[in-house]
Amino acid sequence: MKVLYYPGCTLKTSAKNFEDSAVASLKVLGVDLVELERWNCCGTVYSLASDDLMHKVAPIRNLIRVKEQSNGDDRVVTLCSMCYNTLKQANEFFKEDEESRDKINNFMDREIDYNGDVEVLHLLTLLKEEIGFDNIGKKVKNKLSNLKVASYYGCLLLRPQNSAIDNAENPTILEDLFTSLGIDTVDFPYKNECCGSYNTVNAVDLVVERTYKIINSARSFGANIIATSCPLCQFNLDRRQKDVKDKYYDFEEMPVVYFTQIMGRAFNVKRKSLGFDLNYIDPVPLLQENF
Amino acid sequence: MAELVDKISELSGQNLDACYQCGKCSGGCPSVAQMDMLPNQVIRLLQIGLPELALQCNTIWICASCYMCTVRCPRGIDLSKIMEALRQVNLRENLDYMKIKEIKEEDIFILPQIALVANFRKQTA
Amino acid sequence: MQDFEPNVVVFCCRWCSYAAADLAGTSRMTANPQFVVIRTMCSGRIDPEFILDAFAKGADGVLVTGCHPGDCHYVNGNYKTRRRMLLLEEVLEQFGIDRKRLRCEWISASEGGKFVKTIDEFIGTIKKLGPIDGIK
Amino acid sequence: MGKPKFAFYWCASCGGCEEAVIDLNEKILDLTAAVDIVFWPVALDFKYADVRSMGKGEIDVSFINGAIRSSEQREMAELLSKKSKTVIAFGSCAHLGGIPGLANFWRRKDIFERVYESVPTVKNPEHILPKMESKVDGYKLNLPEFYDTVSALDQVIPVDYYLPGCPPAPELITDAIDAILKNKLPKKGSVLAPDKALCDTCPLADSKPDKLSIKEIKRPHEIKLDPEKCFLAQGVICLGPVTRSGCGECCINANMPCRGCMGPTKAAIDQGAKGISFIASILGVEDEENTSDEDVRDLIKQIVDPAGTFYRFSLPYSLLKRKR
Amino acid sequence: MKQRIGVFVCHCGINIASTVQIERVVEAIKEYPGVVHAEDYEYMCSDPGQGMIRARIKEKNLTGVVVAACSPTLHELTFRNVTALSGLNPYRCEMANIREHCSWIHKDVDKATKKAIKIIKTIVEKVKLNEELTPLSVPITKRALVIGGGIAGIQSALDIANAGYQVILVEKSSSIGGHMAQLSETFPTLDCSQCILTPKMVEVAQHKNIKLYNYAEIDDVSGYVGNFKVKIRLKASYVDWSKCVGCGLCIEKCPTKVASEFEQGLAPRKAIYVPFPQAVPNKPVIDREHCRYFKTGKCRVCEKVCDLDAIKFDEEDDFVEEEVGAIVVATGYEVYGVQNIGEYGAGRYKDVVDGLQFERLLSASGPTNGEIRRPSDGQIPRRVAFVSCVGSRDPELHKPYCSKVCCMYLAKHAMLYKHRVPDGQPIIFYIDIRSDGKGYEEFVQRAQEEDHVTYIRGKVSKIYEDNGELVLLSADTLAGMPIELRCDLVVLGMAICPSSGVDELTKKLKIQTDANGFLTEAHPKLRPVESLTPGIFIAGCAHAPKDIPDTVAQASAASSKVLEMFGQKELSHDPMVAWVDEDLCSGCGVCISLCPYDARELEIKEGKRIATVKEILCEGCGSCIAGCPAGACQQRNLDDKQVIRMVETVLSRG
Repeated sequence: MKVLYYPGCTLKTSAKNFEDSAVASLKVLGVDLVELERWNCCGTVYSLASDDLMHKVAPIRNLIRVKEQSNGDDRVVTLCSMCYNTLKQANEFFKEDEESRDKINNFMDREIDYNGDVEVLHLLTLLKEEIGFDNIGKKVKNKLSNLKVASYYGCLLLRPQNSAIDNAENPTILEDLFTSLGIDTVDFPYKNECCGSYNTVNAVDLVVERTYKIINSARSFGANIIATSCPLCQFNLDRRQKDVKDKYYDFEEMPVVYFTQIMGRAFNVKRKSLGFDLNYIDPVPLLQENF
Repeated sequence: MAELVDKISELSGQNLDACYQCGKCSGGCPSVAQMDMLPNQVIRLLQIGLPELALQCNTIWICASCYMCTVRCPRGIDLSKIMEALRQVNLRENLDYMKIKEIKEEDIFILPQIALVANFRKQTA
Repeated sequence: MQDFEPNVVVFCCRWCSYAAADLAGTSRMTANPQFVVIRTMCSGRIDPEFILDAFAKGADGVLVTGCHPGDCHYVNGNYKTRRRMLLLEEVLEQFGIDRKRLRCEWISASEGGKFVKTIDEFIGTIKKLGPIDGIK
Repeated sequence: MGKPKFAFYWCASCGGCEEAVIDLNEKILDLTAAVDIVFWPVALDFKYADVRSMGKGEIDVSFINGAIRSSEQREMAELLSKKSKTVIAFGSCAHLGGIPGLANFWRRKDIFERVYESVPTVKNPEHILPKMESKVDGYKLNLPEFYDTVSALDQVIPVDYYLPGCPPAPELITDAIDAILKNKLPKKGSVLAPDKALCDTCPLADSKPDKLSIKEIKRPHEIKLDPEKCFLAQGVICLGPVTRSGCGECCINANMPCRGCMGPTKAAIDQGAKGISFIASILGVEDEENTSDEDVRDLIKQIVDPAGTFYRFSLPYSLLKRKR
Repeated sequence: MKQRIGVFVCHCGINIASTVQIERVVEAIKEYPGVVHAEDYEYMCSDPGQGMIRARIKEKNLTGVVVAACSPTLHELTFRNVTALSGLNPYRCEMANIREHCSWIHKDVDKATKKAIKIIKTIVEKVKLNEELTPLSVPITKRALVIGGGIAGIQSALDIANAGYQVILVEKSSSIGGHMAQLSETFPTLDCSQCILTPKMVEVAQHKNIKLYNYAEIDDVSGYVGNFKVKIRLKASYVDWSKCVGCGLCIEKCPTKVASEFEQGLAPRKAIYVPFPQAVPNKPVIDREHCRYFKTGKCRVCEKVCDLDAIKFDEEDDFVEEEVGAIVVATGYEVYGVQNIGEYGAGRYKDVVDGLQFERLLSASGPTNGEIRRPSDGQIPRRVAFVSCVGSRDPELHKPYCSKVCCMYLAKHAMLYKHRVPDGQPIIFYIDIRSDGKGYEEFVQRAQEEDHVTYIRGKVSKIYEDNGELVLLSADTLAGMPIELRCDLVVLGMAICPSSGVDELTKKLKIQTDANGFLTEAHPKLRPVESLTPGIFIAGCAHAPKDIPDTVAQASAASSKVLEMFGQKELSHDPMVAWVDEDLCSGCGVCISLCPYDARELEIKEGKRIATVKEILCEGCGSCIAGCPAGACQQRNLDDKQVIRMVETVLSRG
């Protein structure tokens, strides 16, 4: 199966390991991620002001690229939660607000008219609904019995309602994936709470507090590793642990990885593709050293 | 100040009077500890016609649009949009909240693009 | 077309949609005024003849409203209406009358808002379609 | 007073109505004995000029069959109207528009386009279409105007009585002539046939179930029709309930359902609308609460060409009269 | 007949007059063909207004009256009575609705005025063709059916029975008593719920005029006001109650335990059981779903221990039919499920309970004998949080309405908890305190002042379990501070919803429900205990959330409505029924298949099939009329001609 794929900026740089591990794991599942040609920035955060149509141009332009390249299979898969959310919300807005849609279409007069008919998918939805977790389970080569994974969803996979991939309060899609991979999971109350997001740029202390709380909560419920699907969550929960440690002397670190890295490891994908060197807290010891 | 409140209501597309001040937004806000005013109080200020006070609090900048309040609000108010509207009113006056110089030097090289772009989009004019 | 003020006939069942229209009034909602309600005991009273007659006499649209499926005050009158209107729609299409000019909607006594929304939407649709041709 | 003067004229129709007069068999001799036929182009050599030269009201009764489709027919109808004391719309086409009236589902240009250009057996590279005026070898030739819309007779001239049927049954014709001769015609505007619908006299009426319900709609050629059983009960659309009786039930007796040629009953305004209403009323949708609009539509789609079915004989006479 | 119609235009104070230019309307209508008089007045429904109509009918010799005012639903009867007083047939009077359908729903004065004129003309056209009618009279069966054996049904049944009429009481569970039987003590008097309820339950069981069908459901309802036929399903109990003396041995020996509904899942019951010790009647039933014999084919212990041979495994559902003249629907409520509240754990946490579960923890006959012990480990909770408005007042995600009783019972819960655990700390999270009953506000004040219940104004945003405690994330909106509270037990004041199954029942009864599934009353103020269907009345929480005093009051009100009906000799039936022009009917029989009431029949008259109308059965829906292929069937005062004239008037320009 081939499916169009929108990477976004961070997956080409500091979250290269997310992209690489996803591409390699999906190959095992017979899925070929075809990168969208001429993609541009998704807009990073969805613009919420009602008169701000300008910032909807970027995500919509990407969806127009999808239309052009799709050969009829009008859908696009994203990995990064933020890209997913921005593209999805822009698309939902386009479906509903006819007037603004006309305005934006008129503004982009060199582009084909777009009416919101591309389906924006997150990789997890594709795995669940098209590949099937049962089939994913069949590809497992490594039993990762050391892991007690706490799934961290953050915000943008679950909210707002029109772009949620799972129940906003009690999501289970990541846990279901890990269970199908034969990995133990732990439930913890902070799995759907914000990590502090972009405040990490100028309000580091806020993020430090969030990270401290989230990691400690996961640990108190028995986790030894955290899995996520957002490069910003990953950065805040992983890299900011250094700052947490500076503030709280008794804090114990915990590795934070992309769910695709765990999946890749379970499929016994080559270590190079999993890019653990980009993770700040080294997860390799937990993921069984010898590979 | 009624005009300013109207503008915020229009920019956010939300009916501010629908809020019955239950405080569920504030109770669940992950970042509430860092805020100098509870989210429901921000709305209260708008309801009673004191938008200029709402524009001055740090709450509107701390809010990172995680939508927790949005999905829980019993009255269906999208607080994320109200916070955005308040930010926009400030930003359109060219008042940046984020000062680039304040980024820690050690962070400049490690911060992911996504953090920087998102932050600039939300907190700079 | 700006000035086109459609002439719309609305048939209401006295138990549900007529009461919904009352409720819309009681709740001081606002609806487009280009319609008049004709009250029947049940949507099942509405003879396709009435609708064709309305179109023949220049109605730009006809809205038939009744109780929600399963909620008919007369057990199953609305199902008969549904069958009649769906067949009538096919015939209208053959007569070159856009099937959107006939709309069937289930509105309960509690749905004042839905009544207004339906009216406004329907009149909006009719405005887009323009006036129905007179009989030559 | 001399013998009453009768005229017969043929507008847009198949000619069956003329045959129906001939079908009076030996009674036609009584007719010719009782009346003077002053105009009957199909049987006797009269010219239009003969009619034009008559005085106002000189004809006692004109029997006009056929719908009005051309300017010539209109002209003749108007002429006869002027010259006659009484006008009888004779047969379905004059009464309701009839089969020719089905042309009202198209426009004149579509009909010409179809007949003179797109029919597979036609070759017309120069796109020659009928014109009202043309020149051949220097001579000007005129054709009547082919109207965009077919009309029933009373939409063109005042009509005093209607003799329905395709063609009218001999009994109805003789009854009508009797009434004329005995001066016992009912009040003007009447249809000279019974007021009740066909079910009243239908030979299959006894076989009708207590509650009619059609679960699957069939066309007559799709099943072997049981000649002893109500056609509706067999799932075949029969327009008997919406159609005036008096036809002699010939179709039913020939094992075919009623198609509606006698037109609507007295209290019904639009035969097609009544047809729609009653067929939809007896559609047997099971478990209707859990049936979606789409499912109902699927059942309804089994009715092939519903407008044509319900307005087979009465389109110009119907409320909407023609396609927009 | 030459029509002389009088049109009376009401200002309704400013309700009509502020949007519709009355003078213009009167001028326009005066000129309309058939209208001989048009006049306006501020309040047409007032005494002087009515007097004016009466006077004009006589003065002007009117043959028809159109009152252009509010909705006919409100005042049609009023003005028809006025018309009748002047000697004109009341069915020659119609209302033109220019308030709800015009002045209230439109803002543009010019357009509203034009529309009002059009509406009035439309109704004038209708009146022109209205016949003089006389209501039909219908006999009454003077027995009542009460559906639901909670406090509302019990009260209603007793009132009617005490007045000397027979009552059929149908209860779906095996005992009457309803939710009230589960309650510990009741606000604001703190009297014991069972002490006040059980005597009434016994009275029902022993009343000579009450026939109780417990463990039974309504299977089908047909007929009409005064003459309903009700088919009742008696569910198989697998116990022959005529033999059983209620010794309880079978229950004791039954090996199967399942969660007790009466104890809200906090204690087990057996597969053969009576729901609670004071049940009326006190006879057991076998829960087929859980019974070991029904599941595996082996066991039959109950049968073996029963000396009276009362166990009947082969019993099947039975049906009885009853004829009644009136029906009271008192089907009560159920509690909105905690599983619907994702942010409070969606039912995963044992120590997050709902209000009814806490009632059982408080109840002296409950699973803890009235000691407050939390379900997870049986510990006495030292700090208990009570959360109000859970699922209520939440139009976005749950129920938009206020459930009315939660404020009061949570105050009671907190108070009773404090009485049982004096060093415990009760905390109530609330948004607003609603205590608008007699003695209610005083009760809440007592909870605060004397029992020191802490009230925190703020809605809890999230609850999660951590290390054996529950963590509540909330805010104190008065202090302006976020709160993270750890406690041992959480009691949720869940929304109250209509009982499940009411949907099906309302379809059988042909009565309406509102958007939330509560039964709709005929008029919110003036006819609050009647449904829109004549002869069917409503009582208790099936209508809306209410407390015990309100429920009992409404139940008695419903009974008095039933008694009002039973006090009459016969009922009158709307004469706007179908009729047949026999000269046109061909006997095709299409109408027969269309009538939902079997009011249409084919008869042979003079050798011809003719479709006839049984007028008493005809409800006037008109679907046979629309379906009549020949136009032979018409409706009195709404025939085809009238509708077509009305449509024409609506469509006339200008």
